[in-house]
Amino acid sequence: QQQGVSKDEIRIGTIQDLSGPLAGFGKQARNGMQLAVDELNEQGSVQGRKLKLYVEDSGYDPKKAVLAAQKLVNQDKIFIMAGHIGTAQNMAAMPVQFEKNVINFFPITAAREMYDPFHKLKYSFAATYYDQIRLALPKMIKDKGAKKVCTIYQDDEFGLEVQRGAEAGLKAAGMELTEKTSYKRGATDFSSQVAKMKAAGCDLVVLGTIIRETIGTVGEARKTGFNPTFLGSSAAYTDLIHKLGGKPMDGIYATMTVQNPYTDEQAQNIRFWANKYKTKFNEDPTVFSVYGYSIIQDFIQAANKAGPNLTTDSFVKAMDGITFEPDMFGSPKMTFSATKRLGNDQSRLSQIVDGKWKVVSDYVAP
Amino acid sequence: MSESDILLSAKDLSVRFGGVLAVNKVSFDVRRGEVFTLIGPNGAGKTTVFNLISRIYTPTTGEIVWHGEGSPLPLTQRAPHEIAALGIARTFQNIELFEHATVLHNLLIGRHTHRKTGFWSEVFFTQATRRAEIEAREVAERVIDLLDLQHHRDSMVAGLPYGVRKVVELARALCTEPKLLLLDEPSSGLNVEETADMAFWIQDIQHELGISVLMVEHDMSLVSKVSDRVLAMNMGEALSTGTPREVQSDPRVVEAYLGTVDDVSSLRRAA
Amino acid sequence: MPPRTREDHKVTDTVLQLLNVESAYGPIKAIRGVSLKVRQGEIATVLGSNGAGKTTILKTISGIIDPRKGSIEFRGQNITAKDPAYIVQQGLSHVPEGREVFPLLSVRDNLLMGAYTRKDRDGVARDIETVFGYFPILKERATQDAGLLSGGQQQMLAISRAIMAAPQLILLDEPSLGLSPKLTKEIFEIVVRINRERGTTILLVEQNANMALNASDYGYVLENGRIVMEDTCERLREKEDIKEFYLGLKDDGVRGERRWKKKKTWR
Amino acid sequence: MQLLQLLLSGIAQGCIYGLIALGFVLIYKATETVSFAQGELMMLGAFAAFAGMSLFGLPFWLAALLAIGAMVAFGVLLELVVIRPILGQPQFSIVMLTIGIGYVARGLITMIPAIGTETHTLAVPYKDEIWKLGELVLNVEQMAIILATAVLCGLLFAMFRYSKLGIAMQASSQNQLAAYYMGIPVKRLNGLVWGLAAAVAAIAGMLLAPITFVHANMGFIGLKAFPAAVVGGFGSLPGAIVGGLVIGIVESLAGFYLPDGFKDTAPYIVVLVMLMVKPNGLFGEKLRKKV
Amino acid sequence: MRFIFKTSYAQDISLAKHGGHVFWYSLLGVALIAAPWVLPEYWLAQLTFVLIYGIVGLGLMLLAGFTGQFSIGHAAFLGTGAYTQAVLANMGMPFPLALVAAAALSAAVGVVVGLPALRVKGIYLGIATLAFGFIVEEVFARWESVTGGNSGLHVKSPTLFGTELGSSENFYLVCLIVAVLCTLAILNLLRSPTGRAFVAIRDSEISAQSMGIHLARYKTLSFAISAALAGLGGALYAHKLSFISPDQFNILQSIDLLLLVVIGGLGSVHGAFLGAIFLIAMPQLIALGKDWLPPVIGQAPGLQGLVYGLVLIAFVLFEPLGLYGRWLKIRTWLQLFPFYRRGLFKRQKSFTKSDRLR
Ligand SMILES: Nc1ncnc2c1ncn2[C@@H]1O[C@H](COP(=O)(O)OP(=O)(O)OP(=O)(O)O)[C@@H](O)[C@H]1O
Ligand SMILES: Nc1ncnc2c1ncn2[C@@H]1O[C@H](COP(=O)(O)OP(=O)(O)OP(=O)(O)O)[C@@H](O)[C@H]1O
Ligand SMILES: [Mg+2]
Ligand SMILES: [Mg+2]
Repeated sequence: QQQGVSKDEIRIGTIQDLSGPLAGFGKQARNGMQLAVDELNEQGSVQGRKLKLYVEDSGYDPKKAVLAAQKLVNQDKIFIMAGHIGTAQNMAAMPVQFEKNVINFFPITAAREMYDPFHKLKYSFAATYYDQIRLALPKMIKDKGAKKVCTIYQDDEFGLEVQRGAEAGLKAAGMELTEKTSYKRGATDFSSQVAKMKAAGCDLVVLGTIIRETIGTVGEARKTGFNPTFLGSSAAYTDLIHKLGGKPMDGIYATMTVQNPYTDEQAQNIRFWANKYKTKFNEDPTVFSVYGYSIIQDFIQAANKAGPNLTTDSFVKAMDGITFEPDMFGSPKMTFSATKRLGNDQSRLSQIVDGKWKVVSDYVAP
Repeated sequence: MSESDILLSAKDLSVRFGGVLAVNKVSFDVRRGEVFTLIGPNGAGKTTVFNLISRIYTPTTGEIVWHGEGSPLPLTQRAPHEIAALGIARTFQNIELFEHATVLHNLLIGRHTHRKTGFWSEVFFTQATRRAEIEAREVAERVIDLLDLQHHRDSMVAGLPYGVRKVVELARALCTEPKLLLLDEPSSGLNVEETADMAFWIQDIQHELGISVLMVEHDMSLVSKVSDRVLAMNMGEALSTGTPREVQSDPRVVEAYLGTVDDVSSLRRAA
Repeated sequence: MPPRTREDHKVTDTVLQLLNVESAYGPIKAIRGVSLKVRQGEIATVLGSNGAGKTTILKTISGIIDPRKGSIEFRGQNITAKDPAYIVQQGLSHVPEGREVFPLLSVRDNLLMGAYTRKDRDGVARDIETVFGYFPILKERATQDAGLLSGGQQQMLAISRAIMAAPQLILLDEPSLGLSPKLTKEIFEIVVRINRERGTTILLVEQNANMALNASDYGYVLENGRIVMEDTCERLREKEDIKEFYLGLKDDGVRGERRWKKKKTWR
Repeated sequence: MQLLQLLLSGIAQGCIYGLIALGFVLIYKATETVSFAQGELMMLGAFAAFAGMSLFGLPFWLAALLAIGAMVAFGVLLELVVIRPILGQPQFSIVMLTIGIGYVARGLITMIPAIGTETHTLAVPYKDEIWKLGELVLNVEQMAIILATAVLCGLLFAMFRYSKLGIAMQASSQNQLAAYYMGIPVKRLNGLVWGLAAAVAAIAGMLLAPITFVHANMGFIGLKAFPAAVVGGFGSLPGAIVGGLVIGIVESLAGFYLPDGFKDTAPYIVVLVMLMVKPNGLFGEKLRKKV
Repeated sequence: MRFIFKTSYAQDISLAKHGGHVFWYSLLGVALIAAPWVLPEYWLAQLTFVLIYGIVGLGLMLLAGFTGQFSIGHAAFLGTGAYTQAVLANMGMPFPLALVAAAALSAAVGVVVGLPALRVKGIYLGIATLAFGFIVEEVFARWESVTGGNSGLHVKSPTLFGTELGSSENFYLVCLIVAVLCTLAILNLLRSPTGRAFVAIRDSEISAQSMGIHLARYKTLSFAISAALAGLGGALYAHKLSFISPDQFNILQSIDLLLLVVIGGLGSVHGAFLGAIFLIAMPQLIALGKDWLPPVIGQAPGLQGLVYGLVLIAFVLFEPLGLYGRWLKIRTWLQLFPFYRRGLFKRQKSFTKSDRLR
């Protein structure tokens, strides 16, 4: 008997940060997932089964993530864990899941550990920060004719991945980092870091920053008359950057995969989706809503492919050789196989132009 | 008086706090087996002398020498916690008990300097530890008996009346089995009857337990009853030393400390 | 002046009246049904041995402990279980057992806090000078932290602080605690003076029964939380029991007996 | 020049710490508790101002005044509802309470749909303005903080030193029982203290908002203000400012001249060194019980 | 009400004061031993965490509840133990040996932290330990060659003589044994001179000193024992989580630990475990409870923090003595039944005095 799958129901578990530092993202991801689940349940089913979403709160704390995973896996008996947010949280929760043969499906973190080292039950969809920057940076250097590349990064796994990506990208271009500086999560003052980069004469700065830090760094730089090219990762690709940062944010670049779903978007289907989301949850969708939404969409596709006898094994089999076509948000095409567990490592470049993100390049292939 | 008679001697003690010269060139000896009393007006520096002996303060000048056993030992070079181990125990003017513990517990803490067990034997609570505990308890019980504290043995100190706490403090000091006992105003807060008890206890401590006592006290009846010698202080300086009677009749002491009119019924006439 | 009796006061009214007051600390009853009266302009005293509940009575009056039963009236107003701050504002001040100064405030600030409920700045300034007159050492140490004073000096400060409130009624809990014999006498003189000059009513708790009975007009004797005797101080002084237990006037033969204590009963 | 600019931004950042530390010291001086909720009060103040400006469209100054007023009311209410009932219990209970209050405040704000989980800006009139002094860049937002810190510190200092109220607050923290005996309305004063602390927090929150933005977790910056308060000596108001400056400057210089990672640990290293050298901070007096 | 007729001093010393104790604690022991066979896996995992946190709580209880030294950086010791264990276990050191090493190293770190405690008190000590916690966390993050830095570290499952201890049942039993041993050790300490010295320091340093207690030695000792227990807990924690990273040992963890001892009941050994139960069960209860709430509230982010805070506040307001205090009252009530008098547990008015003078 497969846990989490009954005659008419599939139980999906997810762990989000609903009370910690990433509560905003966690909530949006959950809403996106819920939207997709509700849509499916209204319109039909997966092989006669409705979906049921079990959400737990980790507060971005690995210990709580373990406890939550234990509850989902052993108490709620979920079939699959989808869209779990946070690197350390996933790392801590995965052993609990794997012990019970529960798949870790498309966690919302762009860390390489989500597919590497290989495990039968790991599936990842997000181009890693490492790859994003590694691939985007050489192109950026060429376009801008940059001579001195620096980086400022958050002093944790996320920031380090960006910084490593930058180093790898520079190596490809035969260069080295001129200056690297870091800050601790939650920092609000970046003056000395900016001063350091300014003193080093950097003309391209890779931002291993998220939201407030991006704005803080760029803002401080603009004030002190330091105007290099800024390149951020998909973590910085959110509408908050220009909403909060205002004018000084114009011109910064970020890598991304799915487009931000502006409610007044040109593309009609995105606009329609965004407004639906807004009606349901009374707030604007963001890329995290899209992540959540897409994860469930992709799950549905795979589960359908697995056929009426849905088990962990049949699901894994179904994921072999599956292809997820680009969706309306512009995600890249993803393929999986028995050994390839990252859907796609490519990303696009966006730039803030007149207070809004604009896609400025197609997927950068290696 | 021979050298060996002296238990503790203070020479030229001075200590200054900012502008206040709290103790100024005070010298005295406490002899073995005697009750030696410090008297003096408020703020004369009596408690400060105690604090110097128990190393809470360091004297600006002068020294204190302990003639407990073996060669004389300058106390000023000892750390505060070593004083108790030498055999000097004290009570405090404002009562410093371990409030959130029972009376018995307080007394057992008094046994600390006699601790025989090591850390690991305590962790495993070996037979030796058990024996040591029972031994400590026996000593504590003897003190409880002596001071009539049976009734309060298991009460929390925080709830005891002022007078009982004073006695508990004395009991705790006795539990260290000291050679010299420093008592800071043992009778304050006690009524006449209780003060009389205190006098008996002090005499018992002196004669039966063979402990020397250095005492600060304002109740002259108690002072005359128990002290062998008295030192009167004023403004940090020693005024005179001698038997209680001698000192009490010293005009300077009367002037500064005792007051001239002795008839309390004057109060009624003041109307 | 002939000894005053209770009857003399018939006309003057009662300042403080306790009726059947019962207070407890958790399960321990400290006073059980205490009733007492303090009349305008008199000095009343409560005698009792250790743990009899004297302090508890005073604490109950000034609202530090809420009584379980009974009522307390101050100047015709029911102040049972009222907030202490409110009670003090009605004109009552308390010299607590064990000094209780503000250790990190200067002596002068301590005195000012005593006058917290007063509005008349000039009066306060005058009274500061008055208490400095009573206790010159306080003037000398006016800027020193009160916590660094000697025990007796703190006691002087505590008494002065209560005087600073210019109250109708002062509760004094062992004012002579830790004072030199000379100062003890002076304290009682001051108490009597304040009583006579300002007409301040005083309720006094004191171990030094001799002093207390001499200074006071009326006395109560408390045993185990109950009032067992009350009378004018004149008459109390004459009672044999009082002489024996509180004034220490008895032959040594009787006292000697007590040295042979009964051996312990526990074990 | 480089050094000067670094010092300048260190001072500005230091004033932020000092400003928050003022709140800690205020509560500590008046009640001897350490409030872990000060950062959250600051956050609430900033949100209140944000609500005034964005939701009700008020002009900045009006919104600011209203926010301060609202926070004073909130502080008083807070004291009334949760702190007063356990007044007199060991101080540590109250510290725990403030931690609880912090959780609740963060939780409540986060729960507000569409607002709580987001980051917002406060459109202060002087936003993004800079003054240039030769090559030096002066940030108006930071200048406002420096000014406000100095003024607040002066006011609070005067209150504690010279006013009867301020002395009474200290008195009731040193010996509550005696304060009651003196007729000091300890409870009412306590309410006042919390109101004041909330006001200081609101001011800090609004001044900080342009720099750190308004979001549910903005109060965590308070963790850096603790070292500031300790370096200065916890019970001293000028100490809080000086401590803040020390921390700010050290941080700024360490960030520039020392390897990565030192900037964020520098305040804590400073505080440890400080406690080794001067256990009571720069301005804290050495206290010892007299027995 | 039970009246115990004592016949020897030894009776006062023994851990079990009367037959009832023996009976109830044996029952508890049997239940705990039987747990792996009767409890569902989820609950067993919870129980394991309770034991682990109970051990850590025991350490902090000794420090805060009995010695009166508050540490706001206890997660640092937890982390030291966890990393030591992880590194040693990954190197193939046998489980018990690694455990001892983890405890020892944490104790050593505890001694270092104890040093400022000799000079500073109260809030200053709190901030000193807080600062120390931050620095240690930074060390975990920076010392990449050993700790794996921010990427974290995987921990091999524990083995003893070739036997896997990693399964939930086995590991639960391991935790149970360690917890019982630690508790006994602490109880023994508390009834001997060392424990009394701790209490003395808590209540009055000056008179502790004048009773001959070496303040520096005992404070350091208290820190060392406390840290060792935290380290032991950390070592078990590392295995239980099998993945550790620096941010698991941050200030929030330290505050959680403080909450644990306060809610459990400062100054009681029971309190450490009751607090641990609270700490682990609370988020779970909230998670369970929120399914019952209307989705607008139940699904709102931040709910967990809110409820957590509210419960904490309620605790401090209504039961400042913690869970253990509440238990004592219930027990007394039961024993007195039906003679319970109102006002028996009425909280007395109490008044604080400056902590700055101690
Ligand atoms: N730590 C200190 N700092 C400043 N002054 C102090 C300190 N300790 C004592 N003094 C001062 O030294 C003087 C002597 O104080 P001490 O306590 O020895 O008096 P005492 O003789 O015991 O008086 P009492 O009979 O009132 O207890 C007092 O004036 C007191 O103010
Ligand atoms: N905080 C407390 N908790 C529990 N019991 C207390 C407390 N305070 C006093 N008691 C008890 O109440 C009774 C009366 O105490 P109280 O302090 O009123 O006595 P007293 O007459 O003032 O004694 P003393 O002369 O020693 O000052 C005593 O038996 C005492 O044990
Ligand atoms: Mg003295
Ligand atoms: Mg009394």
